[in-house]
Amino acid sequence: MRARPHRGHSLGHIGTLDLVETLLTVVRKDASLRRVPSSGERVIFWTLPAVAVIWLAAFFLFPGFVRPMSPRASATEVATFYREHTARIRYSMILLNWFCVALIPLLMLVVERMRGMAHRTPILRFCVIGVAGAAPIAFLTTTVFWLLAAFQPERAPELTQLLNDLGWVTFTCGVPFLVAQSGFLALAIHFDRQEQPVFPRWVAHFNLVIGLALIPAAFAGLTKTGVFAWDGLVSFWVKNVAIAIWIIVMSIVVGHAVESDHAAGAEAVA
Amino acid sequence: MTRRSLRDNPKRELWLAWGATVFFYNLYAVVFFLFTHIQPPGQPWYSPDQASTWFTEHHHGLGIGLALIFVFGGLSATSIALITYSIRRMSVSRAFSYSYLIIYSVSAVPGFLFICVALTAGIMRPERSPQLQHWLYQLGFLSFSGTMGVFLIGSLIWMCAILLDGNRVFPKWFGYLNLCNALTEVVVSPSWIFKTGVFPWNGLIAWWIDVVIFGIYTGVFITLLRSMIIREDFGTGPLPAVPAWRFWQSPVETAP
Amino acid sequence: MRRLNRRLLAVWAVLSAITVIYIWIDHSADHHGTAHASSAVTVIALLLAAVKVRIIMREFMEVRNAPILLCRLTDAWIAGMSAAMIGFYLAGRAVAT
Amino acid sequence: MTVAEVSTPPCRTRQVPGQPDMWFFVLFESLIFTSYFCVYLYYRAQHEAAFLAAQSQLTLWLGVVETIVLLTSSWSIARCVEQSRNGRYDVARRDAFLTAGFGVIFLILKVVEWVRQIHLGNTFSSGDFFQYYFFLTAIHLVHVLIGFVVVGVAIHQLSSPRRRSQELVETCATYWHTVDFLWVLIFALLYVVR
Repeated sequence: MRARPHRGHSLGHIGTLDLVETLLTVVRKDASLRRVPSSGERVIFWTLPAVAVIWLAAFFLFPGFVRPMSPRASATEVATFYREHTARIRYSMILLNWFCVALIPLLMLVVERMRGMAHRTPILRFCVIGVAGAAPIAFLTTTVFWLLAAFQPERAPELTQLLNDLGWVTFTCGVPFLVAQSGFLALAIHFDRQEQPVFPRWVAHFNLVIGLALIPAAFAGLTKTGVFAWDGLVSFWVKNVAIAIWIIVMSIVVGHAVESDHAAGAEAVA
Repeated sequence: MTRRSLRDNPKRELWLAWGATVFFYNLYAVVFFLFTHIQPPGQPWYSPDQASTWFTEHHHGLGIGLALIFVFGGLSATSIALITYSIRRMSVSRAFSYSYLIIYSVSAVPGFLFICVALTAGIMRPERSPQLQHWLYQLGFLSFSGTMGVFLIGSLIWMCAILLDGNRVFPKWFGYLNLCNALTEVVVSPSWIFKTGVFPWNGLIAWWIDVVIFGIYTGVFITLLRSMIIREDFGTGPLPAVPAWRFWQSPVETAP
Repeated sequence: MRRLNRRLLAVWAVLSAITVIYIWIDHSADHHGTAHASSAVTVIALLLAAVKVRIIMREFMEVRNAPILLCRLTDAWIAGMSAAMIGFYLAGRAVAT
Repeated sequence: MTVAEVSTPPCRTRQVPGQPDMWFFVLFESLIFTSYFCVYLYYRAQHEAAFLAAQSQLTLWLGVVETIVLLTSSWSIARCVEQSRNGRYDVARRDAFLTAGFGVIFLILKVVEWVRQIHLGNTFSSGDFFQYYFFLTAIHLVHVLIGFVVVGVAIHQLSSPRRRSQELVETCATYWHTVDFLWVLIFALLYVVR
């Protein structure tokens, strides 16, 4: 093993090394070119469609989402559900466990755009960073609860029901960070008063609406029936559709901003 | 104040964050003491049946109070952001401010999300077996009182920044008060071990004395952040000293 | 400067001597080798500790050269601490009986 | 500054030793400790027999030795302040190292004492008295550990002519003395009080 030459033991390896060297010479060629602020952001941005596809797939793969599981189900029903759908629950949740934090790069693109806003202080940027990590971590906790329930579906039905409850409560009620995030963004865009604002003004109002749409889900613990229950119209459909719309719309808005920044950056270099 | 004065005020972002901080801590106190009766805490030595009864007795207060935390909990980020800003204004490396920001934003999940989730799950099914209700009860209180390291290290980072700072953003005595606050996180640790006496999660030493110190600490830092915003000149050098008479002046100033 | 060092030495000697007195108190409080609760011992021990704290503050911590305000404040603090401790001890005894 | 103070001709102006801010810490921290002590005394007075029985397992002379070791370390840092004020920084630095050395001896004695008690079957969770004993000694030992950092700051200050802030050295000394006098109180409360 030790005697093996450093280069050339596999074709793929040579290819990688060559690519790195080419990239290095490109960077070295222009010594004045230190760091373009928006460099590489397009790469981050174009991961988003892939992430969206995985999320959608996981969403439909999890049998508890398409027809949301009822909080009124008895312990035995819940246990039966986990026994019957063990595989689908496991694979969908493993997918979501992998990719739930993939929202953070999108949020960081937003945070980088906020640098260009006509603000006096970075306070609102810090606010968004402060909540950006917590929402995906809350979702991560959810997947852990559901995976735990599916890990041993033959355990006492009451325990499976408990883990299922914990998962659903975390999933449904765990909106505080998303609500605050929308609020901070709405405020930030509202304060961005300049000739060429970073984001169009309607994005502020859009964020406000999304934030308000998420709020009712926080009350899902109060009832097991009706629109506010975790399988209800407001707490499940309105909330999750709002999150989906937010991700899509903000991706498009940020995508535009990244493109124009990139064009401006290329112009400056030329 | 008029609409115009707020819009032109260069410190409006700071004042909004400060106002949100005040709102958040007041809401926290109201929810925990008045609505949910999470404070004063339930007894750590409760039997499963007693824990189960505790959930049914506090059903409505817990439901509404915890829902309010689920709605507004994210506002905790405003105080974190403001403190991060204050550390950035100091003459120390930005590593301090970013460490503080990350540590405290991580703290949100174990610090208040766990107790809200556990107790909400508890009130949703009063008919659940008392053994499981008991487990939820303990998960709630222990995760709330027993989330220690993030606040310990966070306070120490803020302390170091204040003591090393040459821009007199905060008085040095507040740096030492951070040490007192950090030590309360050491003192609360026996709550993982005891169910009775003065050291459990509702104990006189492990809980109540710490709550008083934390209350003083919070009141002091909110006041000092206010004074920092008043003195802020958006420069990089030392912050101007605050004359005593201006300290209590109306927070909104005209733009320079 | 030599004088000052000697003063610190004297302070240290006095403090150590008071510490050793505790052994004597402890021995004389025992009745034939068994320990008994005694308010007198408790109060004396606390007062001696307060005296030691005051000496440490005055001499080691140089409060005697500090502004009068700090002198008064530390004295008041020590008095308050001792009063609170003795008070809580006696209150506890009163509740117990 | 009061009128009476100005009128007395002092040999040198009266100054707060170290940062006045450190005195805030001293007073606040002693207030917190007083609250622990009061809780301890209050409960102790109600269960005297049990407390006395447990207390009799402590070794008084070990506590006395620990106290004297800590007093000696305090004496060293007091000398250090004096020497540093007179510009004899090398001696001052040696005294600061002595302080830390006595601190280490205290630490070792404390750990030896804990191990002895644990071998006797007295742990943090066995009985009321040993709860307080381990809590108070442990939280005090945390202060001693912080004290090592503080003395380190003093040594760092004294080491280079570019630093040598007398105010900082005095601040550090004030902290160390606080650790000392808190132990004096804890010693009386745990070993002697009946």
